Amino acid sequence: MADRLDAGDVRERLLAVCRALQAARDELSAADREIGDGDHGVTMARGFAAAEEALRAAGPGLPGAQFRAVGMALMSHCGGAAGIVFGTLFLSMAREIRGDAIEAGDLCRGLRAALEAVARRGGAKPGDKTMLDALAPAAEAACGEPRKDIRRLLAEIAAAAGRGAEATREMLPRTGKAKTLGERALGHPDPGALSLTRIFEAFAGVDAGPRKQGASAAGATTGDREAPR
Amino acid sequence: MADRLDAGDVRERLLAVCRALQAARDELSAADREIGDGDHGVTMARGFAAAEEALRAAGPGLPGAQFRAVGMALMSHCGGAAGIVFGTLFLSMAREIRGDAIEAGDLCRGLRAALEAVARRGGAKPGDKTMLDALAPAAEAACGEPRKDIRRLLAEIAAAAGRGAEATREMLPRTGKAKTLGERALGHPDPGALSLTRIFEAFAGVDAGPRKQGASAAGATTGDREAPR
Amino acid sequence: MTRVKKILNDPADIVSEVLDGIVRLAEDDLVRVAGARVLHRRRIPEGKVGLVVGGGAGHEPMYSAFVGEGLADASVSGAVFAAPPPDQILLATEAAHRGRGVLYVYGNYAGDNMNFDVAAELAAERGIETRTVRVADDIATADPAERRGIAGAFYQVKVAGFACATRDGLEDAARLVERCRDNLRSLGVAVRPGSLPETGELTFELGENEIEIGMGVHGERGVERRELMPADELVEEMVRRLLADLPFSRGDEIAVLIDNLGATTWAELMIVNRRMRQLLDEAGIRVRRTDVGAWMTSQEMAGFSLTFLRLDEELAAALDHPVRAPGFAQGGG
Amino acid sequence: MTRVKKILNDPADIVSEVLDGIVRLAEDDLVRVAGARVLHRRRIPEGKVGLVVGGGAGHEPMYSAFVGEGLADASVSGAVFAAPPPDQILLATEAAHRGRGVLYVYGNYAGDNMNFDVAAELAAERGIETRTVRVADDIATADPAERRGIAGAFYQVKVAGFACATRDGLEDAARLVERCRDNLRSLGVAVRPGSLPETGELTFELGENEIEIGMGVHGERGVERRELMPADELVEEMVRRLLADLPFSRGDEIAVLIDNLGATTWAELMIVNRRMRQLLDEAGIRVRRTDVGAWMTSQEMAGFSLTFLRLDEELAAALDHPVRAPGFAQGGG
Ligand SMILES: Nc1ncnc2c1ncn2[C@@H]1O[C@H](COP(=O)(O)OP(=O)(O)O)[C@@H](O)[C@H]1O
Ligand SMILES: Nc1ncnc2c1ncn2[C@@H]1O[C@H](COP(=O)(O)OP(=O)(O)O)[C@@H](O)[C@H]1O
Ligand SMILES: [Mg+2]
Ligand SMILES: [Mg+2]
Ligand SMILES: [Mg+2]
Ligand SMILES: [Mg+2]
Repeated sequence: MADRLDAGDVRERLLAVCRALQAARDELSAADREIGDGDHGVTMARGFAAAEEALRAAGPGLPGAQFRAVGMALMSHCGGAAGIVFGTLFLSMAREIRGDAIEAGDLCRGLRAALEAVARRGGAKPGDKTMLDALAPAAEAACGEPRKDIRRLLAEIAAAAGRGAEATREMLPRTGKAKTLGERALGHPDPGALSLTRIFEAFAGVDAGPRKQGASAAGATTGDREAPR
Repeated sequence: MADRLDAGDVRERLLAVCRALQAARDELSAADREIGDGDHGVTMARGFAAAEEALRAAGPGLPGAQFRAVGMALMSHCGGAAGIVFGTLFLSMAREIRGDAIEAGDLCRGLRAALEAVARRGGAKPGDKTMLDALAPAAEAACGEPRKDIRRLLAEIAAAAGRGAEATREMLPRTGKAKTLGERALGHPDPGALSLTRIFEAFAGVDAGPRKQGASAAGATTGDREAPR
Repeated sequence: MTRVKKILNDPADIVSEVLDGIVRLAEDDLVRVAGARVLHRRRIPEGKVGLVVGGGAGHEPMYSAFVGEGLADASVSGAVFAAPPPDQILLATEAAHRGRGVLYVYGNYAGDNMNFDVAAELAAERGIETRTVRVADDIATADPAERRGIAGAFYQVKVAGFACATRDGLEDAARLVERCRDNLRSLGVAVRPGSLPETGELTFELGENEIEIGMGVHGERGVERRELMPADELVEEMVRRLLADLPFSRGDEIAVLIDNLGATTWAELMIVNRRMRQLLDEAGIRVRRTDVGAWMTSQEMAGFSLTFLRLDEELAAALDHPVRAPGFAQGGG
Repeated sequence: MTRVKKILNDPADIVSEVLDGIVRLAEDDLVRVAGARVLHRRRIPEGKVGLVVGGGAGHEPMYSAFVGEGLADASVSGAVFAAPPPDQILLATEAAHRGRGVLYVYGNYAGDNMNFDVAAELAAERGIETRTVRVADDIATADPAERRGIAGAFYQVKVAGFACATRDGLEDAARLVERCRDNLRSLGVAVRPGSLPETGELTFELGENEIEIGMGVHGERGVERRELMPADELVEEMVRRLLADLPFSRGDEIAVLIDNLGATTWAELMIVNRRMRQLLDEAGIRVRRTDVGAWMTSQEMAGFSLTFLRLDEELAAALDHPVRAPGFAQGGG
């Protein structure tokens, strides 16, 4: 039972996130075509390709610095709503991850800070059908029972995000490009909430892969994975 | 054996021409789509609708006046190359049809005058893949053996025009909207030559009807028709 | 799905090549910041209030080509349909700043708002004061705070260009632009979809006989999907909604923009103009000027939008003020 | 065949409604001859050489919307893609005549030529002298006498407007316009077809991956059907053909028109402009002005044409002369 992720482990997990979000391009764009402007997958793939490059260019480093590198790359290269939202997510977490490894407490503080920062930046609240609806339950999961095995915690965070994403199907949009849709948006999940789920899944080492949209929540099981080192 | 068409007969035949060219709209436009700009049928239908109206508005009258009425209507309402070409055709014939009935000699003089006038106006010659290639053999047929039954003569004129139209398939365009086409125009008949064939067929009382383009020449048989009065 | 055929090189280079092409239309006036998606005027008078406009690419000539004398001092472009990131906006801000602060004018979308807001914070850290007046003219949503910015940007950028060229202070300039925003209403209709140039895929689907009223310029759905109807009926519906919204009333003087979303013929827009003017006559509303063109496009989407701007003397003067920019044609073409 | 969806009323009324719509863009300046497809300026100075332009409808804003100060005195429109009949041309001629004769400028097509020639004879019978300078800029045919008039009309009408406004006599005006015609070369390319608005049918068909170089503005076939190629390669091919044709040579100064046939995005035209300017730089040819827009359209055909006009001092001055007409926008929009 490991209670921390060291710098090398974090690096591998972040690289896995970068690859997963590039692989999810078509799934995410298709979701955005339903209730947005159809570019979310392209935007995320662009940003995470830049993040992957930044991680590789920077080489090994402290976990917080790695999160910062990803956040800066997303901020500068995604564009769109997603760039700020996901850039802010990683940068907020980076500020809370101070040591040479990530512990459960870092995840709790980091995700809470991210939740607050994204909500402040974009003016949306949970329930508005955005990625906040996946982020809020994820933060809650991270701050639940303390002293848990951290890999199991990561999987639970991913599962919580997935359930949150699934729940956005039933929400009416109140912000972003879906807002004129009103009831026509019912039944479709929020693309950013899906993205966040894919991020947590890949970070947890849950093999998500491209899947049917409807399966996203159910697919986020708690399966552990050995960290590559 | 009738050797003249009286005014009433001419009127019915001209009305039949007006109806036939409106009915041929799609056939003629399809032909123009192959080597021109696709509007020949619309243009002719518009002109002959106006001609029909003019004939009805004018009521019975001398044959020459009726030809003039058709020619003026085409001139003013077709537009395009066809308006001048077919307007000139009817106006030239009108000038040669002077009495209270049409005789073979009128047809010969009228078609020759038309051939000359159209060639002068448009600068094209037989062989350039225009309606002149149907008009020239029609004029020749009209001026052949004298003292023939005039209805048989009309059928022969129509048949000659049809053969001429068919022959335009093998010609290279040298004028009009087909001229850049060069060899790509081979195999397609000239739309105006088809129109002229339909005009003569309807005037002769040959039931042409809409038919496959390839059948146009062969279809122009010599079947006589009793004039309606 | 059939790819929509276009005249492109590597799709990854679209935005960059378009910016280079724009610069070559007006080399004496325009410069591109090397490696960035930022264009700016070569000569910006010292002490002038700066104007930065921008947003996602794909709506050309809006916004990138609206830089020039009497218009924006700098523009910043994102990728197709994606707001530009903050560091790019900051570059444009620095290029436009001449000591009196910088006004931001762009469409009210969550993505643009957040990116420009971050840029504004970064600018403030560098001592550059900014103000923001978002275009929010699309009446397809009921709540004005949530309204998207569509073709009305044409007028709002024009007014902002005038305000920043003639007013002494940022606040003063922003106030006139806010008046423009508050008196600006637009509504669009889509008849056929456009496509994402990177992939060639259609941005939405419409049935053979369907149109969508209120369709957004990124292909976001509108207020209502309807059966194709005669032009006159469609115009009646659109004008009715527009007039009721502000509301515009008898005696008002307005400027009218008929914006081509991309592939609609100019002839259709004239058929629209004919009926629209009959209706405005009946409503007792005077049209001071009409601008017809494809300014805020959505790739080759077919459809158009109508924009009404209620004028006062100052706004009218702002619209008449001459400008010179590669994407902004005076007159009706 | 799927009907192309459009914003129309009764298709039979298209041309008439479009003309009414144009008049409403410029009511102070424009009048329509009741019941006719003729527009003319409200005030034409006595003693001015008259200018009449026209042709088939369907290419809007060309020609009907090119009436105004500094441009045509009257326009005459046929049905879609069909030359106007002589009696309509005569009405336009009479409307434009102010005692000094009338210049005809229109595209070189058999139909237009014959109709305008008949009109000229009718005008002569009424004591109105006319001269004709046909637009014949399309290099898709080898023989210059047989060349079609395409987007170059934009410049030729502009030069004619200047000539008729500033020259004392018809002959003198015509000579300058002839110089424009002789130095004007265009070449188009089609990527997707347009449709006949009356029927909704496509004007031609192209394979999924095909383009046609030299396509005419009525959908007449061009010089060559080719596979879709990168924009840069296409522009190289077109510029090569254009430069070789006049030929244009090192040191020449030209005006360049990039005309949108209808549904091509402005962004694509910028990608074209970028490569075109690189090639002209290499060839040592100076570009004095670039006009980008959808002026000579072919319904919603996608594609564009490039027009090069070799300038001398007088032609350059003619292009710079200000004009005011609903379809003619100065600048790049
Ligand atoms: N105000 C906001 N707060 C939080 N998330 C937001 C907000 N606006 C948009 N988003 C997220 O961004 C996603 C859309 O991203 P993307 O499609 O890349 O950007 P855009 O909407 O600019 O095209 C949405 O699905 C939503 O989750
Ligand atoms: N110079 C000419 N002389 C004789 N006939 C001509 C000439 N030019 C065109 N035509 C005829 O006109 C027909 C085309 O008519 P139409 O399609 O109505 O006009 P447009 O070519 O203006 O679209 C051609 O098929 C041809 O027979
Ligand atoms: Mg999106
Ligand atoms: Mg034709
Ligand atoms: Mg977007
Ligand atoms: Mg035609």
